[in-house]
Amino acid sequence: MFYYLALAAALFAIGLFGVLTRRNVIGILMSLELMFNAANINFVAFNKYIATDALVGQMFAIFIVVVAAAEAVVGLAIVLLIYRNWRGIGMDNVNVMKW
Amino acid sequence: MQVLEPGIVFWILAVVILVSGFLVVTLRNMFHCALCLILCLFAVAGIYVLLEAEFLAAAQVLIYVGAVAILIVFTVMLTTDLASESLIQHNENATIAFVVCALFAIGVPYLITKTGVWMPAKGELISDNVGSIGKYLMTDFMLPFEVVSVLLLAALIGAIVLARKERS
Amino acid sequence: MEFPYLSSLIFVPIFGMVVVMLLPKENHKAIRWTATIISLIPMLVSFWLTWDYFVNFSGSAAMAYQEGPYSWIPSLNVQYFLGVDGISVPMLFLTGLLSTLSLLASFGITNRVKEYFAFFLLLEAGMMGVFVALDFFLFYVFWEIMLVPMYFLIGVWGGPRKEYAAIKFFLYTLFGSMFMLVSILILYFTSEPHTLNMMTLIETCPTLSHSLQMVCFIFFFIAFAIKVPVWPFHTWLPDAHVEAPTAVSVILAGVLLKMGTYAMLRVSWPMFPDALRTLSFWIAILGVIAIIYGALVSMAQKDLKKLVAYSSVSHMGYCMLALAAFSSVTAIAGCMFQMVSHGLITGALFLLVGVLYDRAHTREIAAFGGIGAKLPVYSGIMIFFSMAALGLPGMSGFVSEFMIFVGAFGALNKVLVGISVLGVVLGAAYMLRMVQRIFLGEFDKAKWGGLTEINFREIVTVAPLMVLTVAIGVYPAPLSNLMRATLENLVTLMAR
Amino acid sequence: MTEHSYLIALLPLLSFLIVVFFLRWKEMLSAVFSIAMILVSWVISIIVLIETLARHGEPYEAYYKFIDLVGFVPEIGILIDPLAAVMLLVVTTVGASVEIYSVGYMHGDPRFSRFFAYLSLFLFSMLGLVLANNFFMIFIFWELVGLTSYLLIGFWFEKVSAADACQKAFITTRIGDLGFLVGLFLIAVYAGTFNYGGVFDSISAGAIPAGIVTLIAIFVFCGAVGKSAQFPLHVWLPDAMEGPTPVSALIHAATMVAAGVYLVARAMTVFVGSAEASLVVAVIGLITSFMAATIALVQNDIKRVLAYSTVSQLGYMMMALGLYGYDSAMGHHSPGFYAGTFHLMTHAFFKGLLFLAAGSIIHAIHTNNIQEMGGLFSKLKLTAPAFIIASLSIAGIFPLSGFWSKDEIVAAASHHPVFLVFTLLIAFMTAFYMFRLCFLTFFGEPRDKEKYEHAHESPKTMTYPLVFLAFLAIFAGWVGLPWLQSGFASFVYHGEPYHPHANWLLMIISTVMAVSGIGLAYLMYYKKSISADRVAEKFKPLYTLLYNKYYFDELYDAVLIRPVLAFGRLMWRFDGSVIDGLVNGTAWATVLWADMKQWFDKWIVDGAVNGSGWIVRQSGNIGRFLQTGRVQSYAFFALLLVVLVSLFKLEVGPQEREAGWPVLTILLAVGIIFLAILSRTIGRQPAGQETKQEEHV
Amino acid sequence: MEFQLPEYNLRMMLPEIFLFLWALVVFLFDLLSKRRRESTVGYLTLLGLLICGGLLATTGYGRGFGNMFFSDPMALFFKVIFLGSAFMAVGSSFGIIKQKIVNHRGEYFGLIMLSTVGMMFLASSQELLSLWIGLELTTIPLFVLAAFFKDDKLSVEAGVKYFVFGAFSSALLLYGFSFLYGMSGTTEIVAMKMNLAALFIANGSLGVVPLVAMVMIIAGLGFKLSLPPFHQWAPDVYEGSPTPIAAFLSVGSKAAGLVAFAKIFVNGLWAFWGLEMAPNDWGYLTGILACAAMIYGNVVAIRQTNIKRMLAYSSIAQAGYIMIGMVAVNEWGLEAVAFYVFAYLFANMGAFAIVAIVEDKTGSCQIGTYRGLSQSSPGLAVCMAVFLLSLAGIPPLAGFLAKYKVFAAAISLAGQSQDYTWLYWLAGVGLLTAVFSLYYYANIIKQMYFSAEESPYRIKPNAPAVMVVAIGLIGVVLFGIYAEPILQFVKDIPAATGVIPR
Repeated sequence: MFYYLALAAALFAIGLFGVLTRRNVIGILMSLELMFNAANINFVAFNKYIATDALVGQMFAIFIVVVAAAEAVVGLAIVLLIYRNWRGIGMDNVNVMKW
Repeated sequence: MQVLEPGIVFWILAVVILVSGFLVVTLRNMFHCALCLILCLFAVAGIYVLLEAEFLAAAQVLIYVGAVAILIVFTVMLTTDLASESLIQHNENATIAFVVCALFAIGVPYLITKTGVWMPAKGELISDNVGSIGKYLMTDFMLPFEVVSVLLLAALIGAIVLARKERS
Repeated sequence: MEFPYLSSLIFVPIFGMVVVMLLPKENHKAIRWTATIISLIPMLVSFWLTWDYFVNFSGSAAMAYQEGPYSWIPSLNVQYFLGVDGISVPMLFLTGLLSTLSLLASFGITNRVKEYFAFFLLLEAGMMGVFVALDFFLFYVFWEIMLVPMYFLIGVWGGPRKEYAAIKFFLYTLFGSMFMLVSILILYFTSEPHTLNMMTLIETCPTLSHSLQMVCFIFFFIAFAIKVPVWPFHTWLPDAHVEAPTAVSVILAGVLLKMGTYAMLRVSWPMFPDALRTLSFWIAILGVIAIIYGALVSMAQKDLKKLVAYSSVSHMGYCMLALAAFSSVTAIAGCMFQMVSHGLITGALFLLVGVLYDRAHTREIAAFGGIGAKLPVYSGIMIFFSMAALGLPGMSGFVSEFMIFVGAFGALNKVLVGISVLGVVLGAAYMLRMVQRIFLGEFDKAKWGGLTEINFREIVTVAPLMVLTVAIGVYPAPLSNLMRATLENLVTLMAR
Repeated sequence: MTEHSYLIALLPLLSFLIVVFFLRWKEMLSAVFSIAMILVSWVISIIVLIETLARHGEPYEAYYKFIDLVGFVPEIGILIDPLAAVMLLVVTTVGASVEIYSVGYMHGDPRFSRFFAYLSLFLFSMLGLVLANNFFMIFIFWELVGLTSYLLIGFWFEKVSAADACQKAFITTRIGDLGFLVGLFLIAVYAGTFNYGGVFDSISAGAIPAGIVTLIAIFVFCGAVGKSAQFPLHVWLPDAMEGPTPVSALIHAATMVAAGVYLVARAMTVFVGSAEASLVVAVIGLITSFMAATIALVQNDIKRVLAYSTVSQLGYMMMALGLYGYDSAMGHHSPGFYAGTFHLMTHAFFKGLLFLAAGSIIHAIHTNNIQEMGGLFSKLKLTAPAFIIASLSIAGIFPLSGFWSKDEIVAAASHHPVFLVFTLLIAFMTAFYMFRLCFLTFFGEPRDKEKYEHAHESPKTMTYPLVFLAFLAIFAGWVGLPWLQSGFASFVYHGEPYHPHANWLLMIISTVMAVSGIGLAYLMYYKKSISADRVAEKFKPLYTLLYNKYYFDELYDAVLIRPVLAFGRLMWRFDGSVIDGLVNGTAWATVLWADMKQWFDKWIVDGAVNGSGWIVRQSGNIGRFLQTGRVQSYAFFALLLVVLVSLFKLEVGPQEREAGWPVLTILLAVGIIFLAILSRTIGRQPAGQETKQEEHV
Repeated sequence: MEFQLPEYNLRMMLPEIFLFLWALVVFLFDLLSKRRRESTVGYLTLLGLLICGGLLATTGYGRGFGNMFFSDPMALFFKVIFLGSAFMAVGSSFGIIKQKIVNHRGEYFGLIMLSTVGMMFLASSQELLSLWIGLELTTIPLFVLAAFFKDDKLSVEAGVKYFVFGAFSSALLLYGFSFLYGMSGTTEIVAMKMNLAALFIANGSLGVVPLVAMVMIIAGLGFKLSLPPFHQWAPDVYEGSPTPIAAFLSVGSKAAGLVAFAKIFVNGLWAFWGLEMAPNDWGYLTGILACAAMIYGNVVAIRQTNIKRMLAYSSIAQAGYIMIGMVAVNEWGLEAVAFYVFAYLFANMGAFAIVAIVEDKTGSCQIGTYRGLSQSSPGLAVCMAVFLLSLAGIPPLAGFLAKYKVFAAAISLAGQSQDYTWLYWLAGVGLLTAVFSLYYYANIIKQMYFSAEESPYRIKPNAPAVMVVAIGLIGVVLFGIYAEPILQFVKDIPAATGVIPR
């Protein structure tokens, strides 16, 4: 089980890195998907090795997949908006408001 | 807790996941990134299979790979003139962020092995994967299931509202 | 059930505020008179209360005219509980009187009249509430309610630096109130059963541990000291007083400052006798510093109103000195006298400064000279109150200062009190310098030839204060008899 | 009538109120009313005196409680004993004379009515002071007297000198009153009452420690020092001559300044209880007397000479009382008390007369400077003899009243050689400067022809009081003739009645001193056989010192007034900057903190945009670390925190958590800031990015 | 395969179902009416929310769908708050739907309703999965709503920032949840509590894995609550998004986050962070965050020139105050939180409504716009002043009572146990920063009242906006003076969620 958790942690860290560093919104979106997947791996692994009496972890993962998809849809719609407004999708541009 | 040595398949999948995941966040060409993402998600589905979550693996392939990733690819192609360009794709946080994330990646597993206190496993996992998931969806998790459908509706409407070009 | 006199003190002004708000905005005359006439009701009630208390209740220290405790917010044990005793009655009297006089003095306001009078009545309600509340929560609520109209009154109708002064006043006082709130909560949770009833807490609080008493005492002290204001917390006062319109200065000096000392007497002094014993010396030192310091700073002032403002610091220093001498009935009575008399005298001084300012449009002392020749009546009244302020016998200020000194001399370090007596001379010095530079000397006819004498309305606003100042100065026995039983009881409580 | 003696004080008060509120516009009526009231008072006080005589000096006391509290019961009441009865008569007599006199003197003044109102108020206060039966009440009237003195000195307040003088008088006497106040507190604390009888009883019974008695005595004496213009608080009295002359006569010669002496006489039991304090009184009195006499030798302003003369004479009385107290404390008999009070009475008459006469002179010639007078005797047929009679009286020439009282003071000092020498010296100087005055004023050639020509005798309202007082100046002293069986001494006394006897030797010596003083003045200023200028030239430094009144005013100005004012200003500045600064400091720091971000953003970043270099750009990045507008940075910092906390939690076990909490907070804060700065400085900086900011802001 | 269908108890979730259906009705109506009847849609929405509120009264307490749906006092109370904030947000939206949102009015209102449905589910959940899904249903429509002005760069920026943060926090939350699940083997909060307690007893320790989970969850929810350092999206998003949405975010979404927080920590983790592990770690952490929120929010708000940003920082600070109550886990704590949110609802929604009104008229959110408002529109100015004073906690307004309860909670706990004396400091920080807060609230009052010249704008607000302001005013004043019924109701909350007073 540990290996799965470690894998998930690494994947999560990679996603994190992406969210923090990507310069465009789609990149961020993709990194977020990685993070969700990392959580999913955790859930499934725990389900397999600890909470074996029910498939709650897997259920959770399925819902995460679905919701992540929904989120991705909205995110991509926003990406389109950004593209229309800024003619580009770099996050650096999206900082009109500050302090 | 006993550390179960996983098989070779796991290692292959893990390497694929990590490498492709890393590429997703580092490659400069967004289109390539999207392709790597698809690869990564496939590999995760493989992990699910290893973990005896066949239904989940199928859902992963269908929803993620089939829908989300393709959607992303489309969006990339729709929006990015920079799909093929090679701009620097990381901002100034990169160095520190890398350190931190590396720390995270090492730290969490370290923590887990070092001080993890786990409940003993409650026997074998239920074998009838697809069937029980169906049952759960109809019984215990019926309400979240319904709510998720509402959520999907909301996301749908929202996406339409946002993505639609206004006649003005 | 008896007629709720005390509630009427609070709610009649609020009712008046509503009435004023309903009047048409342009009809200044109606607004002014409505407000003034409505304020007559609490004034008369407070007068009647004073008389009735004197006749019927002054013999015992118990709370009179109690209303409640009625449950207000049962889940917080908050009660609507009013009552008065010998220390609140004079304050009510003062509040009622000064409110009406200030309203009368506000007839010169021409800008946003409606809001002004509405806020003023709200202010009056808040002040009355503080003096009659016997529930901590209620007390705190009134304490805070007052800040809001005050903030507006200074901020909208004030002088050139009104915004600064208003927010400074608001922030300072709120800062203090926060300490009070903490202390109230601590008391609430340490009392068993939990209660916010001041009377009960006065009974139970002395059993608290010494350290807890100290904490609560200091917190309360900070809250009240800012209001008084005691020396290092006083810097809001000159700004607020100087920038506020005349009538508001009167209320500030006449009533608001007294809330601090009143609250000390009502709340923190009898509740924490141990802490009081430990700290009384330091309080006395603060009082002495305030006396001397306020007087010295007054002497350096070039602005007439600022001078009067700083003189308040000095005069309230006497109160602190008296409060430090908690074991002496004389000193505490002196404190009460000083509160009343400072309210009368400084209120009148602010009114008079306002009269001069209305005509001359400056308050710079150096700009005047020899006004006495041109405005004999005004000068006479002003000199009268200057004399009262410097503690001339025959006027209330003397009686109070004398009592404070006598009491403090017996109860405190004699050298300390001896030093504070210097304040008497310094007080004479700054007041007389002011009088000399404004009223005496050569008259600049070209510059001030156009000044007009104080008019009838203005005399009416000042005359009652004059009468009372002299009355208390000549025959203080009724006032002291009014308070005696309460004060003796208080002193025994504080000496526990 | 004695039980209604409060009327003596209240009638002038009534007159004050009536004049202020009703008769202000009717000048003559207000004057007449005031005079009528004081005359009634005068009559009553005569009756009271007679009744007191009839009671053989038995005191009469009545009072009500001013305030009734535990441990503090001041009273308001009256006490009629011989001393009070005599003083009442003196005050009403001089007061009535002065009021009548003022009708002429103040004629035509725009504030004529007000003058009478003030005079009435003063008389009320003074009479109240005399009537008082306790220390508290005497203090009240004591202060009121000060107030009225203030008002009357500043009566012509348009004159800057008058305005200054009244302020000076008030504050200086208030310094003395400060001591009096402390004395009162001591009395209150140790005796528990203010009533004379009560206090004296507890002192006699030894209920108050001896040291405290001394303190009380000295502090009470402080009040007397201020009011009676004793050294070192004498500086106000000469300046007080800026007031109208009737005021000088009434207040600053006959009554108010005598209140100090009256107080000491009243509190004599206290002084008797402490030899040290009595000695202090005596010494202060002597110093004052001598110093003032020397100053009076060289002054040129007629009223100032009289003022210093007053100071000197008051010092005389003080000394007498002090010596009495000392002697009594030592167990000796002394005529001091009798002498002091007796001189108090006679002095009131002749000094009042002197001032009124001087006022008449000034009225006639419109100057105060004696160097501009001369030869006025022929012009002022009534004033001049009156003035000379008074001068003779004050010089102590037989058989005028001054002779008898002064003689008793000399007698009181006779057991103390030093005092005796100085006493006689002062007597000599008194005679000299008084006759210097007389000769320069009335005799010789007029030095200012023009003024001389216009001089004329004063109206009858002014001269009749002069005549009346001159009569008193001659005969008032006769009530104290040493041969009388029941004279003044057996009526007004402290402790045991004192029976004076004629001491011929002393009488002769003092008369010789007086006559020689007159003679010297005659030689210098009438015969001019000794040149005054030459003498002045010869003792130039001394002359200058005396002429400038020992530089007391300058000294006080430099040592007291300026420092206090400067200190006041310093405090004010302290108030504005330090205290306000401290208290506002928190608020200020808060705003500063809020500003910092903005400042960095607006200023440094703009600077960077304008191309001011790499370093500035880097600092700008440091400043922008909190709210950059970039969503990823936000997330990043949040994450940093998470990691940091996790790491921290790893390191600190459950046991140390208690201690860990503040450390954690600090670590968090430092960590966030540090990492933020690092991230921004190390991170790559894409070109062309800086220019795109703040379009919409 | 045997099916044991759970008892649905649909009656219990009637309001949610109704609201969902009503949202569909609004969508359809807008479509069918060819998007012409702009006000009607709005009124329809208001009506729906009202009816939903009415239905809420019929539900009663109980559970449905197995362990998925609980109707307890806490849920009920917060549902009222959600509905109220939605109602007031909708009411103050009439200006912008006339002017700015031309094409998607139905969607605008429908999404608000769907988001509200999400909040209501969240409030009723006792299980991590449904809780998370409720949270997602709350936020996903809000992403869209924040970016609803599609041509406005600010709005889009707000949308994207909110989206990135929302998704990011959601991922963190999930990762944390996964560990909780792994530790306890269940997702039901109560069972989780039991399992963890058993595990603790068995092993004598839980290691640090729960800490990792806890930190992750606090971070995830911290974003929702905009607690520093997770707050930084808030000012930007508030400034950019449509004003009613900002208001809805600041109250509704925040309240949702609070409910989640209360459920997970107070209800879930409190019990097993028992005496042995006291003082509880999440309490410390949250306390620190609350401190940071109060200090940072209040201080930075002082220098804002845009009123929406100022209110954003103010809401950060208010979150800090609320968290004081959350940390003080005794019989006062949760009550205080609930009442605070209740009072905050009226004051903040009212203030935002006025901001929206002014923005509709002037097109500006700069504080300078408010100069002299008291003379041109005295009513608005008075209301604004009352709201701001309530936010500052001046009696006798509801905001004061709320602050009083919060501080009372902290102080009472601090007095009870040595381990909690640090709560004194927390309360102290809160009180002091409350003084700071007055500075910027008073600044707006100053602009409105103290300036001599009159504002050039004569504002005639539309009826629904007036209604919202009136509701706010009545709520703030009424519940300041007579809050007893609410307080009585609130009293049941801690008991129902299983908090054991100590």
